[in-house]
Amino acid sequence: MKYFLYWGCSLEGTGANFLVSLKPSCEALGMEFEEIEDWNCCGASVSYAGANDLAIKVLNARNLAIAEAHAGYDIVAPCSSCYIQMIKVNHEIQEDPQLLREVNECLAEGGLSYKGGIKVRHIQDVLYNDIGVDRIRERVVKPLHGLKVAGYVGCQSVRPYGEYDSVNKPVVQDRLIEALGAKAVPFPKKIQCCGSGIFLPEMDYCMKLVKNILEDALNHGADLISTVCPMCAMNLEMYQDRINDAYGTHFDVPIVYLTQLMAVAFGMDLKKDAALNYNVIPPEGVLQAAIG
Amino acid sequence: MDKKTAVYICTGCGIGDALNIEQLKEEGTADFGIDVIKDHPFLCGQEGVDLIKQDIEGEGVNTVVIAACSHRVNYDAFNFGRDVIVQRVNLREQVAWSQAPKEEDTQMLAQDNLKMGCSQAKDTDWVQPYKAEEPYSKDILVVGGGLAGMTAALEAAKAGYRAVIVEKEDKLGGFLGRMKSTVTLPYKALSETGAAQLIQKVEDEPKIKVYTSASVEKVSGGPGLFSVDIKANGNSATERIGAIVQATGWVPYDANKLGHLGYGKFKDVVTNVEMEEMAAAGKITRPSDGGDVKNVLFIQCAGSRDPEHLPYCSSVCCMVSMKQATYVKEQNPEAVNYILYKDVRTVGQSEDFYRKAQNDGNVFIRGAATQLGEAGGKLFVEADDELLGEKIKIEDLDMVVLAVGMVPASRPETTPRIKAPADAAGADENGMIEVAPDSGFFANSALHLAYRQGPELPTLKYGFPDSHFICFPYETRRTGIYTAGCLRRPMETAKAIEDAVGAAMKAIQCTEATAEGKAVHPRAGDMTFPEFNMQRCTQCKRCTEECPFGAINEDEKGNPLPNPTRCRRCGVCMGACPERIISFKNYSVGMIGNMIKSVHVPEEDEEKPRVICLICENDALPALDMAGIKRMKWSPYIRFVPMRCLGSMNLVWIADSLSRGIDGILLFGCRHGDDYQCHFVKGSELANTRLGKVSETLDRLALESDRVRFEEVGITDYHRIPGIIEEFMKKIEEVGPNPYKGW
Amino acid sequence: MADVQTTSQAILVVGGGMSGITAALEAAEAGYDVVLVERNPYLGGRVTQLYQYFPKLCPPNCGLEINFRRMRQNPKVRFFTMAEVASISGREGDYDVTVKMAPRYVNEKCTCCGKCAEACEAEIDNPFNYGMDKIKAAYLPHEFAFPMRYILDPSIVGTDQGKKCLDACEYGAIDPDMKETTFDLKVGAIVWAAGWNPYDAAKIDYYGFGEYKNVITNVMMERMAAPNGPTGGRILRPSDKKEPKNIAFIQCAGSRDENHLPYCSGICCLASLKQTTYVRERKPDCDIAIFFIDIRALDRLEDFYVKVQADPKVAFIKSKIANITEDEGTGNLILEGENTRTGEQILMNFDMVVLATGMVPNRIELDAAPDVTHDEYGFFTNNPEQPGIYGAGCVRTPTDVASSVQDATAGALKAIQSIARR
Amino acid sequence: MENKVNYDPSFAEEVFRNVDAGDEIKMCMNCGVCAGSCPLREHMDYPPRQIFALIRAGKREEVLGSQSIMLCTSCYTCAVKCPRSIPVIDVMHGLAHYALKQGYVPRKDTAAFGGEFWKQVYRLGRIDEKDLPRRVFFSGGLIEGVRAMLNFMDIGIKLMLHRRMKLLPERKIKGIQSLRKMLDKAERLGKGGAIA
Repeated sequence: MKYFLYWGCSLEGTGANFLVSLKPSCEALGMEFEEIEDWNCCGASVSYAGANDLAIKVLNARNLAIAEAHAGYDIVAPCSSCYIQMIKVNHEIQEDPQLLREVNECLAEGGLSYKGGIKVRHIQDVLYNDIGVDRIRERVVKPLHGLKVAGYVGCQSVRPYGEYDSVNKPVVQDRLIEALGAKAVPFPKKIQCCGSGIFLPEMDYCMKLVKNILEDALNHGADLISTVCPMCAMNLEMYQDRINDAYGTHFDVPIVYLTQLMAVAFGMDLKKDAALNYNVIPPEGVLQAAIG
Repeated sequence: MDKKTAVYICTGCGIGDALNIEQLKEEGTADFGIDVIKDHPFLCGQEGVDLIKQDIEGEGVNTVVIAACSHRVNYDAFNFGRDVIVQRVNLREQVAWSQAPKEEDTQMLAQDNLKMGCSQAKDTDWVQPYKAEEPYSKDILVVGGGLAGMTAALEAAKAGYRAVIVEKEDKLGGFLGRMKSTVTLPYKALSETGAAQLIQKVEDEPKIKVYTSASVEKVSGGPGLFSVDIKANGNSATERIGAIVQATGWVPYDANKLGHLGYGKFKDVVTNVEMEEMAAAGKITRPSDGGDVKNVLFIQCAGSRDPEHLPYCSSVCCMVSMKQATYVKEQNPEAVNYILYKDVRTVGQSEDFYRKAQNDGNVFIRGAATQLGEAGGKLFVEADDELLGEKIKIEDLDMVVLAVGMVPASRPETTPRIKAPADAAGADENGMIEVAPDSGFFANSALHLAYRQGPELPTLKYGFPDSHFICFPYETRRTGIYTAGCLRRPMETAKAIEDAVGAAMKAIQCTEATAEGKAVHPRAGDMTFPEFNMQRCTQCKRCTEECPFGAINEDEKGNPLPNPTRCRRCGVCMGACPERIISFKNYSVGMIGNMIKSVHVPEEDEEKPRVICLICENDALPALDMAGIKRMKWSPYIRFVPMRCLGSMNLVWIADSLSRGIDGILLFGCRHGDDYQCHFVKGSELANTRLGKVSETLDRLALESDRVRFEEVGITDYHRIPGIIEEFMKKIEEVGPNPYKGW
Repeated sequence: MADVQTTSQAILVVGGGMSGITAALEAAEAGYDVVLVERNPYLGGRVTQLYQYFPKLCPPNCGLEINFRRMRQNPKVRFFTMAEVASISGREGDYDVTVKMAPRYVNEKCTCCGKCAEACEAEIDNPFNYGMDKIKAAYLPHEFAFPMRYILDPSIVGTDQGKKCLDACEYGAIDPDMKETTFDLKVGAIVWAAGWNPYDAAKIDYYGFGEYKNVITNVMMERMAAPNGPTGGRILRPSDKKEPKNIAFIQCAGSRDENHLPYCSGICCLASLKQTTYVRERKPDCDIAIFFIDIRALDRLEDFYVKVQADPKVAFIKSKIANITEDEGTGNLILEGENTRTGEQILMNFDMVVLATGMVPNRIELDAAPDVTHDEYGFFTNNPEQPGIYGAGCVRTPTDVASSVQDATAGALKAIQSIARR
Repeated sequence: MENKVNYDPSFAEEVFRNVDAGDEIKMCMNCGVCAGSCPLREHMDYPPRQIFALIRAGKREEVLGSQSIMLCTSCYTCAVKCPRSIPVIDVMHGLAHYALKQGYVPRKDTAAFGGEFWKQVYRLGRIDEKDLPRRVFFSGGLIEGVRAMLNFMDIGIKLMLHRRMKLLPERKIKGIQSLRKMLDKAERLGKGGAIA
């Protein structure tokens, strides 16, 4: 099955381990990816400070228009922020003909147009609904037996549209984790926001959110936390030292992408494919223990 | 007709295991002249039923005593048509399932039950339905020609019934005719009132006769037989009527009492009714100067939900204000409406209209107005904004609309006073006393009933002549008279229409049932009626005073004048009568007295007390069945006697029982008081009141007052029954045996 | 089995709850032939599962008893339980209806002696108590069941357990060979009074119904308070069967919410107010909080609101609760929200939570049916262009018992008019 | 007129007209579910519902100067629960955008971060993660910038060591010119206009 992969800016940088692990693990399941030619940033969630809403919509519509003009495959957006920005514009355009006209008026300035025919998908959606847990389970050669994973869903990968999972009690990530042979620990804070894109400027406030998430995961016995969002991964992993300083805690929890777990369970190379060496807090220990 | 009585004892469901059936057949039926006595292991089965049928057909049996399960089950199996009297005796729930098997006490209980049943069968006569000499009318009188009244008349006509509308104004329409628009299903936008079309339909309907500028001068008779005097435009007419729908509507709460909200002080403070009329007339302008209206503030619950004014919620005012806000915006799209509310109450699908009103940009503020004033020719309102958490001031208002509530047309301005009865407490120096709302003398004139108990329908506490029954909302305390629309309770137009249709249904049904000699709710279909043995009447007036439905009139000498078509067959009159002159064919003072007499009272030294429990057959009796089904156990010394209503309890039964050596009397009745459950409204309460007088009897017999007790037992109180009985039996034991035993 | 002869002068009433019973009886007592079909094995519908009515706090069985008596003595009404309408064809004055009857596996010979239940060892979730307890697979649906007759759960038919019941019955009332049957009716008008279902509270997933044991719904609370309920009338936390020290009622759980039911279900405010009195009666020191958006106590029901407000142990907090989490150790529930009157955050701990879930109408969904209209929420709309089928009660609008009765009485007259028009 | 809020509907009108999704707040029925679900509510001077109430009352200063409108993390927890389907996040972002345009700077750091973010999008078509923080830090001046930079040095180094921060030169997308034209047009056409 072929998809456009819209990986966005973060996956080339701070979220590189997501992209590195995503490609081989998903391709192993028969997915084929094509890049949207000359894609641009989605605007994430803070662009409002600089641009009006229409501009942010147009920004996303450009990517959709390019995709539509080419093969028209579903777009897979692994980054939650990219996903939400794109799917939101897509939804709104599809529901509001006036907005579609306005957007096209703007796109026309660059010789583009969009009809609204593209589907935007999250990577979890594709894995769960197009591939299915059975096929994933079949592909597993090194099941992650005994590994207790807190599947952190975050916000924007399921909200607000709930296209493929409950917005308040999501289960898809847990099902995927279980397909890899690991145990998905119950984890009420799995949908609590980590601070997302304003973590950096609002660090004092957001650290507490992350602290609560980490605490909840550990209290429920997690060995590590999995995510499907580069911002979540960044926020949860990179600030643990600071949180420890601020709150007197002792967090040292590995934060991995779901696709990294997949690559490991699929028996792929821990560095080249699973990109475990990209992680600042090393997950190798617990993972090695699981796969033996 | 001569009676040929057969007794059938079912031995199934554990009855045969618990009792000595042969002994029961012998001892339980002696003295009653029973012609056939049989038992069967499965009486309700085809074979058992056939056995009975054979005896009816072959032996000419016409009275059947079935000693088996509760009468509430297998009622269809044991129905042999109107010519065969069927008397059920409970040996299952009340004996086999709730008593120890094969005990002497259990056997005695079964025997007493059977004897009571045989006695009752003996005293039961075949029922002949009441048939008046005059022809019955099935026409419906509708008092009030507003939305509800017109709808009731039209809907009755559509079902083939003639209707007569009496409207006090010179034209039909009521408040509906004065409205600009309505809000109704599906609550997305304003709708036309449809008043003109409705009036046209009524006027074009040949089955409807309309009197305008008219009033009802007098209603006499009863359902099917009402004679209604109408005065219209100075002329008089008399109509023969089957049943009545009163739909006299409502009046707005008197805003003059709302001076604190500026009414009467500022010209631009108006009521929602005034606003509606202004809108209907064409344009909403400032009353003070005729100026344009831009900023309007609506004060919700103006006088409503306020213990000083109308404690209840008028339920329509939220939507009315939203509707009127729409008028303001239609007139001037730049207008700003503020709606100051306590709770927004748009129930059901009408929540959609709230959403519409919000989407239109109306400003909803939760809070209470604290002050209202004028500055520079404009009004201002100060209030507490509960959700902003601050005191606020809204200025530059062109108009303030007070959303006043609905007062039923039946409610008098001031509580009327009438001449007090001789022994009434609280009479003034002129012998006058305040009328209670639940009296027929309370409500404003609308019907002028020529009834002993007053000219109008008794009302509830705010003057609504509504029923107090949740599951039977159309019942009033005057048979064949139903209320509809906002007279009954404040309601929006959609509800008022349904209400009127329902009231028409009840009125039609009443005429049909009455013509067949049948009772209406709650003893629907009952064809018995009370007969008065006038020779022995002492004109004590208890029956005419106590009938909960005002069915009995009185001549000038105080003789009761029964109106059988008004009767609900509760038997309260029978219970009230000290001379025992009132009887039904299958229910009388003598019959119950004989049943009680058939209970064997053991000698004192046998140490087997006997208690008679008079039990309401609608609530307590099913509860007793349930206790049996649950296999709960209770004392074998108690004998249950079912009553149509505890209000039909006659004190003579208590006196006779006690003088025969019965040790205690227990009464199981419904809850009375404000939240009464008695479907004869007053029955349970009257029984309790009468019980107050039983102390005279007890004193006369020198007996302890503990021997007689009233217990409220609701239908779901079965789990309490064994406890209540146990506790009472303990008390009886403490008090000791009745000294009259063996007399 | 059902030998039902009707003519186009007869009225069919679909649904044997309060509305259906009322419509049937009101029409029958005016002299019309009525056939009533009810899906449950007993009549009475939802109200049989209520403990008390507001505002009088009286038991629904009292009014039902009167209605059942009306039905017992009126040959004009015939009723069928476990029966559903399968199809309707024709038009006003001339409908052909097919009714499908599910097998009860107990015939009319049943005397209600209870021997089958005694013999049966298999248990099923008790549907009458919303699965809060178990009942024998041969059972009387409830003590006040009308008609009073046992039923065998299909799961034991043809099994050893079914055989045990068969052997235990002395009256030949157990019939394992009973099959689904159908019969046809000719009627002139139809009253649709199929009632409602509680909104599936699990769909409001952030309240954790189905996940947290101590979150229950208002209909479950009714059963809990009833003496014949799963706890014998005691109000107990499902998790540990302890008496709660404090209880939260969450209003508009699903209602007035565009994510769930955009309309107001009309009765839930009063239902919760009523249920506070259940709690108070049993446990005078239990603290109660009612979380609401608006309290909707129409007309004289306001008095009841005022009465409950006077209870110092009942707090009214204006807030739509935003989230519930469970304290895993205690099973207590942590409620989050905003107190909109003070602007303060709510972070409160309760032993038990009652969700005031709303009403979902049962719409006409048949393989074959004449054109009937529903509004966007599934409520039946009486279509003046298509007379002959009339909605009554909660299928038309979410409403309380008194209004359902009022509406059903109106529905009876509408049906009579359809017949009169012929 | 002490301590009384004078209701002024003109601000609500201003919001309805100029703020993205601003007119949706008319539907608010003050249930408070938004405020109750917000992860940063304890840091907000006025949680969303209160913002709406202030707009209703016409408290312009309080709303446009509110910290809350820039504390939205865009988690959509409130939006998915709002019983009236108000897109609370769009409203908060719209208000923040409008406030900044009107010269209010409710949250300095977030405003700087968002502002630089957009500038970079406009300049490159993409975000350069090593460059964005630098620009944000230095937007408040050199000294502050150096201090902030040093403060984040550890994280930067760790990321670099783990191949998640590459020191490559800035790279524009190919179609940057046409993208800018589109965005320019959108800024002219869109509600509330662009920030000057």
